[in-house]
Amino acid sequence: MNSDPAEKFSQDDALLRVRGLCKAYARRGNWAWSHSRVESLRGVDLEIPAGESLALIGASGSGKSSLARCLACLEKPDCGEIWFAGRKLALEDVSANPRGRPKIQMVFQDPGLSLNPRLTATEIVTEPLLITGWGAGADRAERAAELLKLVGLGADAGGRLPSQFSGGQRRRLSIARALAAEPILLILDEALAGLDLATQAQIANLLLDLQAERGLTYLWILHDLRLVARLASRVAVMDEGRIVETAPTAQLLRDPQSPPGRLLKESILTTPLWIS
Amino acid sequence: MLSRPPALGAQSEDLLVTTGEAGRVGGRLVASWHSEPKTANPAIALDVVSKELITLLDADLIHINLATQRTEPALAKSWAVSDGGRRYVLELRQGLRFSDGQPFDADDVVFSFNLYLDPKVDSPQRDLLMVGGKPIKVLKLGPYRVEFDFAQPYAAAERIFDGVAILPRHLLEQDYENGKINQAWAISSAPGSIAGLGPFRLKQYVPGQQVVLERNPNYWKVDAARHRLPYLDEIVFLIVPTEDAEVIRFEAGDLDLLEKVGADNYALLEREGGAHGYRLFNLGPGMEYDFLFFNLNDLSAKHLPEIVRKQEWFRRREFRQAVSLAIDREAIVRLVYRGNATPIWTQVTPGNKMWVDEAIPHPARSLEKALELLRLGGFTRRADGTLTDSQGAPVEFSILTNPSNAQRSKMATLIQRDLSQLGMRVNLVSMEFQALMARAFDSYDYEATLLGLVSGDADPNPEINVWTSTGGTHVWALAEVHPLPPWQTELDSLMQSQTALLDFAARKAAYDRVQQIVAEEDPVICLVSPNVLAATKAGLEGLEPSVMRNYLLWNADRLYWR
Amino acid sequence: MKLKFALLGLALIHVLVLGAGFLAPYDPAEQNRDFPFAPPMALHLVDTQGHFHLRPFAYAQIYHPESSAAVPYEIDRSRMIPVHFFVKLAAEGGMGQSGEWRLFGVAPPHRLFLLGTDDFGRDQFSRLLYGGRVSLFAGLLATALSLALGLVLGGLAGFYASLPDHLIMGASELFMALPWIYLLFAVRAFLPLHLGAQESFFLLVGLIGLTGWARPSRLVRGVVLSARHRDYVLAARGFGASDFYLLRRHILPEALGVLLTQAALLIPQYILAEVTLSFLGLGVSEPAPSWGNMLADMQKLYVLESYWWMFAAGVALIPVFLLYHLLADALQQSP
Amino acid sequence: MMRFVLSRLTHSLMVLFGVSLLTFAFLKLAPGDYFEQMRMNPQISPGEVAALRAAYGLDRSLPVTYLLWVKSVLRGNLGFSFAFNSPVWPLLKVRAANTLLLTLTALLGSWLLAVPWGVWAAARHGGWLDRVSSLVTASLLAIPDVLIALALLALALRTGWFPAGGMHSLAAESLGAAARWRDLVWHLALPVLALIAGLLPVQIWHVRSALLEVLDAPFIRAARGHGIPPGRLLFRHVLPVAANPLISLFGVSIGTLLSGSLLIEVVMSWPGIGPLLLQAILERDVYVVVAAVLCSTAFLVTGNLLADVLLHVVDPRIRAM
Amino acid sequence: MDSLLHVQNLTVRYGADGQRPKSALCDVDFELAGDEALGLLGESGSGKTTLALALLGLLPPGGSVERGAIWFRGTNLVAAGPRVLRKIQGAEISLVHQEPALALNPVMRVADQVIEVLRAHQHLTGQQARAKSLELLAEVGFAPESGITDAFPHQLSGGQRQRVVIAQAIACRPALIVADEPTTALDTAAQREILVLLRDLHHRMKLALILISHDPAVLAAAVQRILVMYAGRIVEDGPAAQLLQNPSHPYTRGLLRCGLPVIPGSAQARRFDCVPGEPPDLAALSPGCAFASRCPERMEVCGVCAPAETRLAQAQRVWCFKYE
Repeated sequence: MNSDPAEKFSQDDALLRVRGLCKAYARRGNWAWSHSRVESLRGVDLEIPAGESLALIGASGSGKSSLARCLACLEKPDCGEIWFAGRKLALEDVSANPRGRPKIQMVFQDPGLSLNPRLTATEIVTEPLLITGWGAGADRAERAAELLKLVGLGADAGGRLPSQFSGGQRRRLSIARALAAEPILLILDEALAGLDLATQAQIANLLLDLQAERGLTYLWILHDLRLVARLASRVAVMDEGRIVETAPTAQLLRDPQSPPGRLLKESILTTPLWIS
Repeated sequence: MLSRPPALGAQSEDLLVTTGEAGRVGGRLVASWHSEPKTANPAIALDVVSKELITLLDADLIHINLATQRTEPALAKSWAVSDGGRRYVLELRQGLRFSDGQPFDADDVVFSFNLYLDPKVDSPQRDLLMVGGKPIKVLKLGPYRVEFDFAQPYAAAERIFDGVAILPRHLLEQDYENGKINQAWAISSAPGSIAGLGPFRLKQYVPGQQVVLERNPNYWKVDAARHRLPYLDEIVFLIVPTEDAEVIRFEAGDLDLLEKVGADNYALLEREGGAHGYRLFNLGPGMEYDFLFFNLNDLSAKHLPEIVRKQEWFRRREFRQAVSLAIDREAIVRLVYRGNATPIWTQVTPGNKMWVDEAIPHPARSLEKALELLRLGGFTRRADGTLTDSQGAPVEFSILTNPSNAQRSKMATLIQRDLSQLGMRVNLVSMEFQALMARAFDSYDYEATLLGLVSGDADPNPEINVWTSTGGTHVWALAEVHPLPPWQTELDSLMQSQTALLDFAARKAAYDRVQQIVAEEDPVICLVSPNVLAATKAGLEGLEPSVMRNYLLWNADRLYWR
Repeated sequence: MKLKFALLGLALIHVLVLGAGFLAPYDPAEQNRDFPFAPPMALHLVDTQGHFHLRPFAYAQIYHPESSAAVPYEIDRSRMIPVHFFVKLAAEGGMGQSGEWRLFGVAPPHRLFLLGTDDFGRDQFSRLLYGGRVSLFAGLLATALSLALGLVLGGLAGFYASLPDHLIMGASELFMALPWIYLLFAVRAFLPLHLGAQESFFLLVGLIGLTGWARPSRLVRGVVLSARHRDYVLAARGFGASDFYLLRRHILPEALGVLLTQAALLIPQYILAEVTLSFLGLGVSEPAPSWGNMLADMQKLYVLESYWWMFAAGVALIPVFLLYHLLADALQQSP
Repeated sequence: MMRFVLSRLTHSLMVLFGVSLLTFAFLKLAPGDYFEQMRMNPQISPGEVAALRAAYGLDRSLPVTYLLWVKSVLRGNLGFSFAFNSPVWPLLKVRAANTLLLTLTALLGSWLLAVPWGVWAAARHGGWLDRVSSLVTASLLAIPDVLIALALLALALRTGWFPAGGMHSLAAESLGAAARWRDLVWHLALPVLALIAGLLPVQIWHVRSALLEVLDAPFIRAARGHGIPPGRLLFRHVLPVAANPLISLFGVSIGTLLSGSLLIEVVMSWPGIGPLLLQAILERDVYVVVAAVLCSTAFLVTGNLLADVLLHVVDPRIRAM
Repeated sequence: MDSLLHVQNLTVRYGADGQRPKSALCDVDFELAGDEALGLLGESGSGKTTLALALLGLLPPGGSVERGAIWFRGTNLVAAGPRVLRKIQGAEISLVHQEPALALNPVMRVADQVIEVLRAHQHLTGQQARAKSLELLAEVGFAPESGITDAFPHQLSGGQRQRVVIAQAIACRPALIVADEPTTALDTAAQREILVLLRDLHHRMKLALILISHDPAVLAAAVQRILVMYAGRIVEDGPAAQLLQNPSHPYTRGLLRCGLPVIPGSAQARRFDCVPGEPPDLAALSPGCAFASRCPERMEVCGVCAPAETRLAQAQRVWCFKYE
């Protein structure tokens, strides 16, 4: 990590800067005539300073996941620029050259879908190392064990399959895999959704600890504003493929300026409906 | 022979009066074919079924009686030979009419022969009508008299006329002149457009299902009681693609007769026949025989070094003789044909009563003698029993068979085992028929082949192409070998000379010598001749079963239901 | 449980046929020309007098070649043939390996035909065991070949979509439509005359296997098309994984379930395909037995009507098919 | 829809073109030709055979032959049968109709049997009835089609319940329309049964596994929770969803309509395309084979198209894609 | 209190072949009045869903009621045959599933799915059923002209699908609706809508409601009384307001600490302080209190035997040695 150029650029400059990002999907199946384009991102501008926790909120279908995928270089945006750690990402070759990829990783929404059910925990965590050609076999195994321990999975976890873990443990596994690629920016796409409160709290704690330990920058994608309040320092509200409002969390929760922001605030289950 | 019954026919109809008891008129006979007839046109018919159909629809000038295997008058009521056997003048029956009612005369005969001989028509019959490499000349001498000129004396001249169907000029001349004769008389043509002089005429063709023939009202034969033949109103041929299905349908009563049935199914019918009152016919050995031959072609033009190496063995008489001696013909008769076959050592089967040479020896199977012969031929046996040639190479070769012929495949398996007792390693290569033919006749890429041949006629003349070195059916050596072995030279001259010998005894002597050479030299190793087996329902009379095709239906005009 | 049962059963059957060289009393090619179509001989422990014998025995059969009965054999209860265990094979002809140990046998000149004989008097029991080798392994290998081809081609088509997809799927449709019989003729034409038992076995496997990739490839393609968009594939891409890595590690294993189901359906089909191939002369050539060519014998009316024991190969196939069926079922349930 | 159908049609044409080309190539590669069989006849000279080959254009090279054939196909002529000396299409037409009658009936019958059977086996999944059903289907798989056909014929012979092959009784001509129909149905019974016995095991397997998958789905549990009775559950909820793989299978089975019954037709003397094709294949009556293969491919292509359209109608999810 | 449902000592075991049996429910005992809204609170694996399925007689294969009874309007559902059950399922007790996307038939139009339920229990003509289904869909907020009635499930949003499921659930005017985590799969806006809808229906239709959730905030929004479950057992039972403000059981307390009351102005990232550890393996429960291993107030007796019910003030019950 020390030799990475990302370390060298100054703190006042944003770690990630996005300008005018747009992306449209062609929807098609077997049916040639049913081509249609769904504009998912319509010019997104965004900046994340290093070490910050930014939460991206918005109704479903507002383009959050699409933005996350473009930022994690999983998809190629149609237009716009992404600057990361002072370097402009060439959008054409995001999938080529594993070693030269930017250190942006993503933790997926549903680990049930993002962990291959046929691979053991060790295999899953080793995957990024294997792909980037990191170390020898034994080194990788050792590193995998370290990572599993880091996210709080027991010593016996390595040989188990995803289906043999609980929901919370799968989240941990997912985080361990993302960490294996030594990211600077971690995109957490609904990483806490679908968990019991207790587990949610545990995972959130884990992520907060990791951030504190390693100086990671987080881009949270969340739908529960109660979590936003606790986890993010700044919030960006997305609506219909654009970012319509960015503000410090407290300010936004107190007094959202944009209509989508207001709508989101209203939906928070604060006042018990019944007890009153 | 000439007779003029006043009761029948308006003008002078030269009808043929048959002998034998009179039958009952009427009824329908249901028979079967494995495949559909492809055409009713004798000029192009190739397949057996079409030819069988044509023998029922059409008639020839001189006919071979399949029961006696001798010729007898047909459309020609008499003939005269002159010019040392080079000129035949045939007297035709007068007043006959085709099945469509139109009259028949010498013009039809001349038309028919010219059509068959026309190189543009490409009739498969054409070769048959070439004598001494030249076409027969046909001349009309009068309305009912025709002259045929041969380029050289021809022993089997009378037999040439058998099977040459006389066509109605009035129906086909137009097509012939327009160059469309090959498209005429397809099986799907309207029945009314087809006419002949045979006992039946086409009534209906249902594709894939059946062909129905009905009585030809103008047929030119009557029985002793002056009833016009044929007796049967109709013959129906159902298309039944396999023999097993035929047997089942025969047993179910759908079919009235099985013209030819395999030994296994015959045994099945024999077992159940008593209860159903079938009439089973075991006619004894037929004209068909199975044989094994080695590749003796001159392969210098082909690149087949492996086979050339093995030809060193195949060309040794001792080798071929040893193989012949080691084959258990009795086992073939017993296991393949359930006893319904006869072992043979030369090409003429016991079914060919006129030409068979009784003096041919029937050596019993003997491994000792075979091994002795092999030793003389320079072969030795290793300690483990493997036979090796003088170079020390093990004797191993393959036999081609076609899987569609179950009997031959079985035979091959027996031979494989027989020869293994000599220390020969035999591989069986099974290949469907066309591919096998292509190897045997075009590429010569084979070592040994098991085949069957049917003589279409009892006479040796058509066999000339089999036994002379230049013949097209000289299967074991189509690419001629130089120099010819002395026995082949002798075969060539014997076959050539017998064609011109008009004296039967002299011809027989020549042909006996041919048989002897084949038995001694084993260019083809003759194995067995299966019996002709057939079955009919009880009540069908007038049958004169023949060992030649059409076994039961050759005299369909005389068959009747009791 | 189910899985174990199926695997055990299949293993047992395969061990049985692999052990043919010891379990079968005779060489499969040995002809007993004096015993064509002999019926199966029952083993007894108790004789006609009611005496119990520790050593199993069979009664001799007398062949009446002149009899017109369907099965012209008569059991001679006065002649007992005791069965011996661990015997040496007697030398016979040029093919039998003399001196081999066999599990059981009877003293020559007697013969023991547990499942009767075929038209050459060859022991059906021995042929069944030896033939199973060819058929079971041909079915297995041919299926493996088909599935491997289907996996690779279907995987490529599903993964790359667009042009490769069009090409491969077009080809698969072609393959399904083509008249195989012709290709087989053509192939035979190019082959050398001599094919040893092994070569013809691999030829058989190759031919059967090559013809069958179209269906599995289409199924694999379907699976791959959906697997391509799974999150874990996306995640691996996020680490910079190559296409090959994704296919090998994540996408193709997904198709495993489909393939196993296909295997359970294809293996029986392929074992029986040899019946057709024998018809074309492309099957296992004589005198080697296979279940396919043994069943082909049954397809003759007189055999069907008279010699029920010739169906032994068919009966042997039933448990094999059942077990494969069960195996696929069990594998389907435990993804 | 139109565009889809059009694009599929062009694709289909490509497939047909490919099939015809490859079939031709195979034919040329396979040894021997139609006139090879004449060589065994001692009465026909090799020269005569060569002349016939030339007359029928068999001496020409593959590309030339193929181009000539394509030209004649474009003029609406599918080729010429050497054996019948007549155009192929009329030969094929009549027999194809008979084959379709047979195979369509069998297809219909087998689905009518396979669906309830598969449903029944799936409903009793793991029980002993399911096992018995597996045993029956495995046994059916173990018997080659031809053997089934032959055994049925032998049975027909012993019992006299069914005719022993053929399509009509000889007396059919003289019967009234109703009796003729009855006669036809009577003759159809056995070959249809033989075909069904071959089709059934695989179909049952597919129905059963498709059903098992759906029976496990949460929406079926939900429907049960709504108190929907079992019969309605099956027909209204399970089957429509389980139909997708079955529709695809159905589409594929249309492709085998022409070729699937070949050997059974031969054994049972059904006057369909089977005996004609088998003989044409063995005799190398090239154009008959090419035409039959082409027809068969056309069926396959149509079947796939039909399945796609059906899927589109049945499954709204596909429509949305 | 007029009791509609009485669950008596219900014990359910799962024992798929070959595996160790799991006791998914153990001596669950509670009553429900005909107009009551009851919340079930607990982590996943605490037996909430098993209870819901048991109430509808829909236990998956391998699951069986070992002892106890479920009395519903005088019928013991545990002992009832399939015919009797079918009369009750969907008609008198209906279930709202967790995942509306999976609970709807993918190839059936929305209105038809509602009609299916109606026809399963009522004899209606096609037209009547259609009219009724439109009425029901209107009741859950779909105007007939919205076109949603003829849509397929995949064309709807998560919230809309859940409304359809609810329309199915109320189709036959049941006496009890069991809603199993009906909002978990939804985003916050839809979550709120559905809760409001359920509460309204409860009021308007006078039906009993059992709402299952792991989120106290969800329950607080919609129910009067809460049962807290842990490892298949009820650990606390009481009126919602009281239980949420003043939890007694250490587990309830821990759980509520994980809850996320919004504290405006305090946007600092902060660690959570709540129940540590993971829920126990139901197949290998030790004797004693199931929560003992995670309990911050564990006593020696907790590891020895299971605590019994202790009644506290105001209809609150708790199962904990602290109060014995």
